[in-house]
Amino acid sequence: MTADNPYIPYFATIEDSWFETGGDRCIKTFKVVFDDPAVRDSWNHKPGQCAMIGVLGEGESMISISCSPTEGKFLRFSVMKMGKVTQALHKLEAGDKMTVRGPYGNSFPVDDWQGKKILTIGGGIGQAPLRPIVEFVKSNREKYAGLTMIYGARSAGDLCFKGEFDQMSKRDDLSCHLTIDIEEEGWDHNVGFVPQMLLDLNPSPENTIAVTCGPPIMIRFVLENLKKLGFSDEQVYTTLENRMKCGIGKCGRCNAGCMYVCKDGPVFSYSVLKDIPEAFA
Amino acid sequence: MLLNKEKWPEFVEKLIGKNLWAPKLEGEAMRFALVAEGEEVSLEYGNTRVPPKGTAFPQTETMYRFQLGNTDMQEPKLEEERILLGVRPCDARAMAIIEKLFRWDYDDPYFLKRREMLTLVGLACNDPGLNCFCPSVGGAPDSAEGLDLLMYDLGDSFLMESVTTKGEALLAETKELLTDSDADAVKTKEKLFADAGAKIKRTVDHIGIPEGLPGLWEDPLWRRVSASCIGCATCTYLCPTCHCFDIQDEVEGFEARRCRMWDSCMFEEYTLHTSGHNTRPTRRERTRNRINHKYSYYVDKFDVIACVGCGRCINLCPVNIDIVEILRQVKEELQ
Amino acid sequence: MTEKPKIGVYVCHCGINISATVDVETVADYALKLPNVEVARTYSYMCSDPGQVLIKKDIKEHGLNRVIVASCSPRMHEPTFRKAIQEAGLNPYYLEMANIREQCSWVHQNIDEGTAKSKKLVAASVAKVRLLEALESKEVDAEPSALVIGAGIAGIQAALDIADAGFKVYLVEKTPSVGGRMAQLDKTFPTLDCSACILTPKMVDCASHPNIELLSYSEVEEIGGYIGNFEVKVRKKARYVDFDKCTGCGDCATECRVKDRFPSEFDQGMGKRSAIYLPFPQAVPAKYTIDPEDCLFLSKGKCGKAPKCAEACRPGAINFDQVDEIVEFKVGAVIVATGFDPFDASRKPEYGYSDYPNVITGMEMERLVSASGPTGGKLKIFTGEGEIEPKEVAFIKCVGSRDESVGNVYCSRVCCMYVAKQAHLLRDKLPDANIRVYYMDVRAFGKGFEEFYDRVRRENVRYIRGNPSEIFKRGDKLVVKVEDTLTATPLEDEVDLVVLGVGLEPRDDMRQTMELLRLSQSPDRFFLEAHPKLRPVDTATEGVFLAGCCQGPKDIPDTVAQAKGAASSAMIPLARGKVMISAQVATVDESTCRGCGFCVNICPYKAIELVTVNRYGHEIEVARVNEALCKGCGSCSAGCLSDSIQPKSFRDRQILPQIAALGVLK
Amino acid sequence: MDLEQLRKTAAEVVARDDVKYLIGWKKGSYGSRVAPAFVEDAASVIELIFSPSCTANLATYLTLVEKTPLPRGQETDKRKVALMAKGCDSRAVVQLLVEKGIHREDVIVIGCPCPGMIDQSLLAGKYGDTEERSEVRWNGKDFTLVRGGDEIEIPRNDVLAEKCRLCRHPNPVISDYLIGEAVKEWDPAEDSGVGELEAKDVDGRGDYWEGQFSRCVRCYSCRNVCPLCYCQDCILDRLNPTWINRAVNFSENTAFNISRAFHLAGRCIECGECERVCPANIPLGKINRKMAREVREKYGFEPGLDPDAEPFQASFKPDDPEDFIL
Amino acid sequence: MSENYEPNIVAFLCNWCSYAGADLAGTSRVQYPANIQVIRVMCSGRVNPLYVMNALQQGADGVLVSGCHPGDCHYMEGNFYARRRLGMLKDLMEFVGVDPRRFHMSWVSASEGNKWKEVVEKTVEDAREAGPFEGFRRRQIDW
Repeated sequence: MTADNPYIPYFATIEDSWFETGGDRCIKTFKVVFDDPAVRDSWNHKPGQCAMIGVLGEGESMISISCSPTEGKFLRFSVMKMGKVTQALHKLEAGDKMTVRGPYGNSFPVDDWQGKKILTIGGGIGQAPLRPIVEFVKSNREKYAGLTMIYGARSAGDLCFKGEFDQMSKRDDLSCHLTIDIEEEGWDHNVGFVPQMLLDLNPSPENTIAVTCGPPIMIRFVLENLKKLGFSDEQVYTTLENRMKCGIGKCGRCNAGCMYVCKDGPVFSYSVLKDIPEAFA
Repeated sequence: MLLNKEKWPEFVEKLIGKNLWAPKLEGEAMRFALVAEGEEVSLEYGNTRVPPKGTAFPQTETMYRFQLGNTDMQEPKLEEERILLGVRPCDARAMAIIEKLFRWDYDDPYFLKRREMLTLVGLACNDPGLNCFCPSVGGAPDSAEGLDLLMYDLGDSFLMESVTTKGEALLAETKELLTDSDADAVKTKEKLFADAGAKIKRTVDHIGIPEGLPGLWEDPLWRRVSASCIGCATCTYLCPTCHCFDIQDEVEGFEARRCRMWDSCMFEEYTLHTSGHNTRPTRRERTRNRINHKYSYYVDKFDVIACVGCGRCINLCPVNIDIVEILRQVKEELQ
Repeated sequence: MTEKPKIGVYVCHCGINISATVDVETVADYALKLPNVEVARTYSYMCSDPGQVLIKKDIKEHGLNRVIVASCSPRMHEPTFRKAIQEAGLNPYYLEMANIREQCSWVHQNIDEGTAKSKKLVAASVAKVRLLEALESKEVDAEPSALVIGAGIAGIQAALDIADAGFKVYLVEKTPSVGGRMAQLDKTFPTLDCSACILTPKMVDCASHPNIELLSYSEVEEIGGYIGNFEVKVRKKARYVDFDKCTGCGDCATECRVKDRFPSEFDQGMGKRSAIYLPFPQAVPAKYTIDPEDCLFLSKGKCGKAPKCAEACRPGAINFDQVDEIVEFKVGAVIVATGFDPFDASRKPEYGYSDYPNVITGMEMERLVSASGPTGGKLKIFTGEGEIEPKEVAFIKCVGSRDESVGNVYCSRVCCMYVAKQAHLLRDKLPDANIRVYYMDVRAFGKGFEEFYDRVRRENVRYIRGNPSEIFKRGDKLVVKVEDTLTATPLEDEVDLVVLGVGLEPRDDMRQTMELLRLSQSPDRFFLEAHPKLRPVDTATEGVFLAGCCQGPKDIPDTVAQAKGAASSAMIPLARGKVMISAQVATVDESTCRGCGFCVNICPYKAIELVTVNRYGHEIEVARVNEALCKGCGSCSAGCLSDSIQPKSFRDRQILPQIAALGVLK
Repeated sequence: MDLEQLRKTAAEVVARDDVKYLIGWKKGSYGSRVAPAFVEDAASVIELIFSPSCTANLATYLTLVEKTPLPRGQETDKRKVALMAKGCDSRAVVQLLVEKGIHREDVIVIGCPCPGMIDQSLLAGKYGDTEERSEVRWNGKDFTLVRGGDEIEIPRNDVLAEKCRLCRHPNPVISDYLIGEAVKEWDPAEDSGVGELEAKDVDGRGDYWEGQFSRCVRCYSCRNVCPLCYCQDCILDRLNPTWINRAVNFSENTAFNISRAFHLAGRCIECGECERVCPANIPLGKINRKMAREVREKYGFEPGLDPDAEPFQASFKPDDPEDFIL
Repeated sequence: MSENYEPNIVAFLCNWCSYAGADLAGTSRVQYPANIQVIRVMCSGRVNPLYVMNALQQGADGVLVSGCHPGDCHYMEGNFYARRRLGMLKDLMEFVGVDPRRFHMSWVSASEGNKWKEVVEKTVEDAREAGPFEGFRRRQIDW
């Protein structure tokens, strides 16, 4: 991504990579560092932003940056194995290079949220875009009134960042709640769907911002339930994901109504989103 | 300035050395192509089937080349300056309209560089086509928007009016073939092109449409107008304002390139997510998006309708899906 | 979980077989630069134990997950290397071989060309191996029974061995009796024991063995299925004699209206039989058969007032209404023991076999000297003028063998010895006769052969080195025109009897068997074994084995040995009760299949069917593969317009990169 | 054509409970164009027409039904679809039956014997085009163009579509209802287009097709309009494996067109739709007709006539020609 | 056509007959041109005719497909399908201007090592006469 050509990516080297989950659509997390020190220094993303990452010869894919800038001079991406590009990404290991351009899109207004309680509600791979908020709030804990996380997946094996949750659950300045869809052996957290767990926890909407991301069906029920709990549209945020190619508002496909997800999004307040046709298509 | 038609061959001849592209008959198809011989240039073309947008936004272009396992990337040398002769006003307007998108926040280097190197010499339409409706969407048979130089066919001669400095320069270079224009010529021109405008029968009343369209989201009209759609890209590929593209990597041995090529919102895969989820799963949603994009979203973002009324999508739709007719129904529903 | 492909490339010198015309080091250096190649090595013999250890060690130390061996044909050592990488913990299908020996170093002399080609072949293998998938072989039950086709000595022996091991055997014989060619022989070389004496007990055994179902006068019509599960259809031809009622008394044959009118097949046409006949006295089963072409009643519809055989048969076994019967059964393995045909001597017209009755073949000689033969063992020769006892006898060897003019380049292996044996037998019967043998070479290679040949020569049998060019008649004598090549003397040798030492040829009906079992022929037109040295009884079709002369000319001990070998190989799946079915079968991508059924039509094994599935609430038809029936040929795939059916390991997405590598890399 | 009978039959058909809709033709938006009509109720049958402008092959819509995920519990609409079908259209139906693209019980064929259709571009080229609605009619031997009160007689061969000049089956080969009487078949003209190309040498043909395929914009209208291109997921769109690149240039365009022509060999029923819809004027019909002729003459097979035929590409004869084999 | 032009041939051989025949040629040390590179498939029926087009597009100057003689197919019918499909393809390719000398099909059995040599020589010679394939080769366009 040079000054005069936004389509040309930077190279970044994978410092570490690991599998978060298994199965056909497994999720692999990459920790990458830009090769060019100048890029490393100038790169500045905000929680919620995305980057186009890719493998030369295979293509690029828009992936949310799953770390907070407060964590250090590296980037993290959690990638689910789906199509041609993500399959190629999954074949990379520490020492291999990937291409990165960005950061793209808007971000969560974490500065505006100062002094508020933050509630994240994630499902499956949807926790990846929420993780930067969690990390950002953790590193600026004093500026926020609270941090509650609800996170669920189909089974224990499908939960991302499991180790981090285990660590966090030991802290008393935040609370995290894990759930899986179906009972399984050795699981000592909640069993049930995320939207139900949200109702059960019954968080107060008072001075709270709720951020959700996950499969479309989960988001739909979470939004309904947040409403039931008394959250106003302005208190609810989510991020969208559509098919993208350019990442910079040119190629045309990612629009939901008149909103280009790559530029106007991916973060939307529900107060905006509810009027966008196609947003929940 | 005036160019007597007797001097036309000389005029063309003069431009040939400067990388001249003009409508040319290839097989049975009239299209913009590099001119090698003066007589190849046709003026009897109504309009080309494929618009000249490809001169700034080629159907396929290499973004950069690289070798597998190597971090060097070579950007292609973009083509040299060229002159497009005989561009219709609608197509020139379209260039100006899509330029807004290619400048939106991020400058698109490929489009902008190519565009910069083009000199567009327009030819006003004396005899608009069957399905032309440019006046309805802000154009005219003699609109100069987006052009560098506009020629008016006055019968025996062309009246040449420069629009930009590029156009002026071109006139200066050919000035020995030109004579000064006079009041008569201007009068003839005005009369001719008022007549030309009057010949256009098809109209779109777009008032209220940009604001109204999103409200018709679930209207049954979308199913109705898309029922016969076969999902091809004729309407979009031949549209001078359609600008969507796909990016693909192509590999041969160890050599590879990343390139982009036109894409169409009428294709099923256009919005098909690898998960199998499709935000616009049927032709109904895709047709709705096409109309909305042109007549609402683009207006919302760039304050101009992304349709220049060239009529190509009507002329060439295999199943007679007619945007004027669709917009008439939209209007009807809105009222 | 997809891993990063880590490829090891192993280039074999094969002694100097490869390295003489391929610069193997250059190939390995080149391979190392290809994407995902972690290790590239050369070794003198990759297939050797240390070679395999090298690969296994690298798999462990370098974490390799794909292996390419650039060496000989995969038809040779693919199983070897599959097994090797499996032992190192890799899936055996993560192997690709580049054939740089049979299809490179051995066929190109220029080292630059050989090296360049090897590089490309390795690059194509790299392109493919990265995309190979792990496959799991499946086991299915094997039917604990075998089919043996042909009941000559090979078939009989194989059947007895398998039956003795406790498995059911279906022994199918085309002619009315078991015994085959061996039953026609008189004495056997070099021991001179009587052929009938040693064979007859085995014939009886195989008919009475509780585990053997003998289907004589029967032909295999169809064989479907696969190893462990062959489905066999056999036609039992109508004998027109009730099998159970016939006592074998022979009254019918004696009474037959066309008694002793037809040349006896068993006696090489020198003896005669009736329309209802027993091929030879010791025939097993000892049941009579009516030849429908010879029988007046069956061919003309009328035999006097009534067929006399039926009248003569006291048990009432004659049944003219009998029809062919189809028997179906399943077996786990098949042994082909269809034997040979003696060379047709009329194809060498210069020897006058068709013209002179006193030019006979070795097979005819066997019948002539046999005590049970048409002459009762007496040497009577019809010369045209009458019956004589020959005084001057010439044997000619290599008739129809080692002879390009008749298309048989091979040596028939038995003629040298049977000619020697017959010369010996003649000497016994005609102590005063002059006997000579015309030969090109004498090949007495077997146990006791050379000794026997010595003995015969000492018995005043002259061996003359020369290949006769012509035989013609002069007066009442036959003239053998020949050049004695040892003395360079042209001879015109006048004799009473010429015995042609005809060779062995593939059976004229072997095409049928080939099509039945998908067998191939070697250049000599006999059945092709899977490997000439290491798998001499196996065929390319798994579960099908060869025994006896159908695979190539052999004498009786070799035939019996091979029959025993085939039997023990065939018993492996029967004894295990399970067989592995190939993992390289076709698989359907149901999300793209359009259910047109082209593949169903194409599949020769009926392994594909259309099934209805639910796709997002819609009932749609898609193809589905029965993996046990699929043989992985891939014809379905090339005929699939949506590319939805793909043979594993040979998928389009694995082959197209190979094409690209071969095309693009110069 | 008896429009009364057509509309009466159509009304009867769409009134049935087991019929989803009828696909036919209605007047188009300008000139003498017609457009596909999807008639769901008896009241709408009045818009149905059948005229020499009904050149398109509506059978393509039989397989264009979009199968988007159904909400749980909702069942597929299993009602039949009725289709107005000319000779060529009916052959597409038959070929679809052979290939199980549709099932016989799911379709009602309203056979429309076809006296020959016009080529709109020939008509526009020779007689001008107009925005006003106009109409072309059969007048027994030739055509009549009715425009603004004028009636213009047009010699049949001036505007007859190429596929109709070469047509061998103008009457429906399959139908549940037949509208009017079967037309008298005419002798198909010689395919001079294919013949001219065959007369060239191989390089000449290469040059010719290079000129044509270079213009292809890969809009896929040829594929999408083809009644026999009905794969859910065309192999030419796929990325893994990539048969052809998405790039639009002579190489990929040629590969695209060869692939398509090959897939249609022995399946193409010569309705000429690919050529009609091509915005780049590529004479695709020439390739398909050439292949159809090879299949007919060398292999003795003509697709789309017998619903019980074995599909050409999924069968063989032991004596198929093999003169090309070394 | 350049003087040093060496055609690049891609060949698809069935495992049971032609590949074995080519192996036999090797075992018999029969010499033939090195221009041919073999891709082994289980049956000639596996050869998707579009492979031929793909090979030409990707840099081959000639393509050969070889299988068992009719009636000898290890899979009973695969070569019959191959024959029909590739016969059609050959007609099509010729019609769109691909020199017929660039594509051959042959029947070579496991015992025909010498025939394999002849087939290779013919294929290479024909491709040599036809010259480097320029037609719709991918690399020629836009690269």
